[in-house]
Amino acid sequence: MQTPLQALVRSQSFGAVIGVVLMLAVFSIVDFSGWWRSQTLANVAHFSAILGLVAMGQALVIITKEIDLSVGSVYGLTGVAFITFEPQYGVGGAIILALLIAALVGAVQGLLVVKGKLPSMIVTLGGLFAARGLIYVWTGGSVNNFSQAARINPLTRLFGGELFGIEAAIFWMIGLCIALNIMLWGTRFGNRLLATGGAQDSAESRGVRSDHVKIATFTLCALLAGFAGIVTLADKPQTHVTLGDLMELEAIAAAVIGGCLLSGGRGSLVGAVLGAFIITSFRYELIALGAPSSWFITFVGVVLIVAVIFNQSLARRAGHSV
Amino acid sequence: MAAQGFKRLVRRHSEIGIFLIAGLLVVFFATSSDGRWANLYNFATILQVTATLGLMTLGVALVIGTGEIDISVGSTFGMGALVYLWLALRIDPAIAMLAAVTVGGLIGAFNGWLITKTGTPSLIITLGSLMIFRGIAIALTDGFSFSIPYAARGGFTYWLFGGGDILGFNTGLIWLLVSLVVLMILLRATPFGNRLLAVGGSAASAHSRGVRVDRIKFSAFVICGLLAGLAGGLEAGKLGFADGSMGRLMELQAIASCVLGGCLLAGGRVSLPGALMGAFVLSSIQSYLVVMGVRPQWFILTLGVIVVAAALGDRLLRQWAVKR
Amino acid sequence: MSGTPLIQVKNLQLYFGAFHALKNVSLDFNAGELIGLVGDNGAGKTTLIRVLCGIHKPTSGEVWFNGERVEKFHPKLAIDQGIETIQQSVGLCDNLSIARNFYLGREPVRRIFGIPILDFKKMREMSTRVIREFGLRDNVSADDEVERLSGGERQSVKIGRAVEFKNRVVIMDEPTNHLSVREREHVNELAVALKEQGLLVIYITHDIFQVHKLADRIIIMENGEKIEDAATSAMTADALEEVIRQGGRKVEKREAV
Amino acid sequence: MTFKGWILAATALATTALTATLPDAAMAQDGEKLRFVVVSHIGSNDPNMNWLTMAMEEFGKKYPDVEAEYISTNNYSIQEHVRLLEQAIATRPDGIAVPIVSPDAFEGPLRRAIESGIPVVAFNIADGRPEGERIPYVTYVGGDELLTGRKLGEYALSQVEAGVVPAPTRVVCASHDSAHEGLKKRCAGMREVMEASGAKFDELFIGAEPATARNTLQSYLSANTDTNYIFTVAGWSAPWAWGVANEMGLSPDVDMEGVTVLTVDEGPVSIEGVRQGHVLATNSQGFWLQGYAPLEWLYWNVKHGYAPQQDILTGPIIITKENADKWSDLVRSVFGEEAYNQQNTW
Repeated sequence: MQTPLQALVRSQSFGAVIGVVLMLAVFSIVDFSGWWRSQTLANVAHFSAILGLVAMGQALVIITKEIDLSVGSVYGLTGVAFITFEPQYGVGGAIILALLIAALVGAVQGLLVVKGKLPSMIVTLGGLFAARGLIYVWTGGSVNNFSQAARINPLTRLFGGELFGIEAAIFWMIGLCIALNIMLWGTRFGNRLLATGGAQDSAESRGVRSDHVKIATFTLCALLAGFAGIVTLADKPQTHVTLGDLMELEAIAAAVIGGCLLSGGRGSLVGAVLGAFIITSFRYELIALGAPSSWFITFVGVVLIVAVIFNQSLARRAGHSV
Repeated sequence: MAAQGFKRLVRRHSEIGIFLIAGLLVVFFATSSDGRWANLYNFATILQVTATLGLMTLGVALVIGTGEIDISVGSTFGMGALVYLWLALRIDPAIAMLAAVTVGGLIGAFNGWLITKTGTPSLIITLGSLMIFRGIAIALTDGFSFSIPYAARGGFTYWLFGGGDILGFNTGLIWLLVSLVVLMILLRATPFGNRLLAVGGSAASAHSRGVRVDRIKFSAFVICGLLAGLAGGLEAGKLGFADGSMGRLMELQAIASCVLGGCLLAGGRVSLPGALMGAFVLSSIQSYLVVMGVRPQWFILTLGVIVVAAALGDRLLRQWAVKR
Repeated sequence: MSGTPLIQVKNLQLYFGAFHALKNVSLDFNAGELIGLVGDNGAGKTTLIRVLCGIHKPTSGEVWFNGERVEKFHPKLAIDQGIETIQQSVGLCDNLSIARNFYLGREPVRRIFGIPILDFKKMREMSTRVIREFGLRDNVSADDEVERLSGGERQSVKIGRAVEFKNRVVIMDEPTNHLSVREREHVNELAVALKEQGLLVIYITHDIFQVHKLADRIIIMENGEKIEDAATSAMTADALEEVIRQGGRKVEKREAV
Repeated sequence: MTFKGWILAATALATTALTATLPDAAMAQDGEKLRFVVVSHIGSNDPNMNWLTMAMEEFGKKYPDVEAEYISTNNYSIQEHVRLLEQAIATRPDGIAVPIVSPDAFEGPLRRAIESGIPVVAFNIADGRPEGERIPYVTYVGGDELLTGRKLGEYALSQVEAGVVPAPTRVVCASHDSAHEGLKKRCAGMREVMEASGAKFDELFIGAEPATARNTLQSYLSANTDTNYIFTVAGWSAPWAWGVANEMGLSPDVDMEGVTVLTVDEGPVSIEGVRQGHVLATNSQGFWLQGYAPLEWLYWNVKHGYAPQQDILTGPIIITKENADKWSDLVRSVFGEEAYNQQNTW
């Protein structure tokens, strides 16, 4: 048996854990009073939770050795659908319908990848454009408001409210992270998902329907992105057609920083959340230090490259061939 | 019998699909647009767009040929455009272009070096450099943009680098054609090309035959960067203007062009004329929607659907051809 | 056998991550010898020859070639030194034509304005001649992609290539896999012929009876170690097979504990 | 499905999609009709596009012999904008209305169009160079971005003197597109006035994505606690800025405490913000007129040879508590009661 420490070192998220520790240490030195404030931490944690939800879906897709570029648009489409459907179907109905749309987009993309034998990068690139275009066509450039009655609806509060002064999004993220971890490491489906990404041929030779696994994973990823959109808007129902713009880049970056390897079969959901936390924290700290905000994107790029190289060398040290 | 012959043709030439699509589209566009689409001025515009997108696409196709991918080209394009316009104002456009191409090459070398030294997936490294150089491009133009007044443009070298027309067509087209010929010779008729395709087909096999896989990949990234820098410079020369948004999202169009043109993302099979035709088809469709007055909301939706539909159509055509 | 061995391997160790693939292997190979390298799957045969042909760099230990110590390991250097290898799973790129595969890494060129342009005529003619010799179907041409070839035909291309560029050493890794009986005989005759021309031939197989007829010396590997090195005149094939079997049992016991 | 079946289905699908997207292709065949093209950078991601397209519809009702088309980029990009312009010129329209986003980049194609006899009216953004040097368009209809920032700043300072809002200590200009020249100019105008009054000024790129923008803005506000003015250079980002400040307990409403919000545009969001006391002031640059008047001038120019001697400024007009009700009525009458209420996202 491994000790918990050994298990941590060997886990795929170890790099992200080191990253978070280092980052917190550096932030404490350069900006102690600014960083360790409940206001700052609440702000960072709230957005990390939203990005973390999207990044977990992305991580699952990357573990199956595919990639999903459409998450940002799906996040936006689902959020816009939630707002737009609400007057007609009520909060509950709108959530279900919006999530159905997300699942549909994910399933169609999965089908095209698996049955059409197309590279997921191309399919989801098409999805990125198409879903964004749908938002434009549907809304004509302006998204409706969310009525006062709907804002205080218990369901809306359940997804977007606060509990003990902590945003609901954080609880949802933690809950889903636990559930998805159980799914990935403790169920048959999870085992097949890992096998599909690790060695598709071998998985298929053992009777795993890797096509079904992939379609399910794409659907799950889109659902998570869509759910993040709903959580965002239930909290702050003022939105715009650009909802989710460029979020795919941050989600992929978070998943990779968190230890997902594009060679498939390896990844960590906790790591993806930590990756989201790192990205969001950097945004805060760069602004706090007065750097021009366009440097943020440069910085994410640098962190991404450093993290992937670091994670890879960790994986190699652990004896994995990547 | 004819079908059999056609099957063989499709099997041998992966770019047949896109040429067919292009032919059909051109006929459809020309007949359905009442002369609005099919006129010399519009063709010149489409070809100018194809020239810069195409140069970028050729570079990406080479990288895809080695089994890697470069999605940083949009930012490289932007850096090339900024460097070119900044220097063209101050020194000569020829030197400015040299600098723009060099910067492109350096970005390519940065990508290639990281990818081959650390064995990291190129998608992630170039995603990182896409962000890095986009941020730098925006930071460089913080509060202003580079531009050359219309009246101040002149001289042979300015004309030569996209700043003028020849027979009604932008001079950028010359550079595209020259690059196409050079790269086709390079790819099909030199040892380098043979090794490049071998690396994409099976890196292990190429390695076992003594091919220096890392050097080949590195060179492909450098060439890709050079071409993206050149394309950026040409676009800046044409516009006489450059800002931090130049080339935004063009990397996605370039990759889509390659896939439409029959390049296999897994590597080893690329068609440069096909990739170029892919770029032409994308810019033609875009232009058609514009000249027909289609509401702008529909652009991006149509673009998404067409990219996937064309990739699917190409796939099905090839599946049919492989069936005996 | 006089003078220094052509290839000398001293205390070779190779790890893949935590996996110990070669355990302290020392061997001599002489020019004009045909050596059978035998062992079960996973014994380390292929790993060993992949070191010799430059694909893997050893973790420790020395390789000497023709009296000089090998410092850098790369297939290109090995090929330049005259070591030709017929690899089992790698060596051909499916996406390229036979002619292009044939010359991969050492393409003949003509210089046009100083630009090295492939000499297509030479590539086509030479490779066509060789593939005919190795009995490829008549409707296969040198311009066909390797993807279309059957397993045996692919093997023929690899063997033809190695023979064509033979220099000092030819290493054959399971060369008769996928081959028909007649083709197999042809390959075996070839191995002997190459040896008689003064080359070092290393013939890898797990069929001890087949190689015993051909080889001058048999080396048996097991679990990353050399467990036997004997002249064929000194041991019968049956005796050698017994060694392999014993080695196998030893391993099984070890794993059981 | 067989391969043929696939192809048939795909073709059928593509044809329906295309025909559905082509508005009245047959109408264009009518040779008598004039065709004007508006090539805009106000794209599908900008609710202001509605002003222009609605004004164009109104114009179409008045002049049924004119067909007016609106094309635009989806994101702000000069590279793409010039391409659209050239493609629009290629269709040989009878007139073009276009914002001169960058005089240098637009001069070439526009001069060619004008030389070939296509009249051009600039709208929204003028060629800022002196007469004689600038592109020889018929006229300019629109506001002035620098002036927008300046006038809003001046109004704010006047309210400081009146004791309505606190004096600015640090002002942040929250921009959603870091490459957009017009937005930079709005910030620059505001900077001029605010720095002259002794306040610190920052330009913050918040992005157009709502959640990211909120996160960025919140980070800025918690790092720079002396900030007490937020200027959002798009109307739709004003509620985000207000929401963030409100959540942080910074009292963003118009009062003597905490943060004061300024914004732009005459959309329902901006106007309701002013009316409900969330936003100190917004501005109108006369978007409706900018969609309508250029076409009118093109028409008069083509039909009767009219050309105005001067630019026609449609703004900026500062919208404050005093005149917001009137503006609200005006905007309701354009968008309709229901759409107005739906677009009010406060």
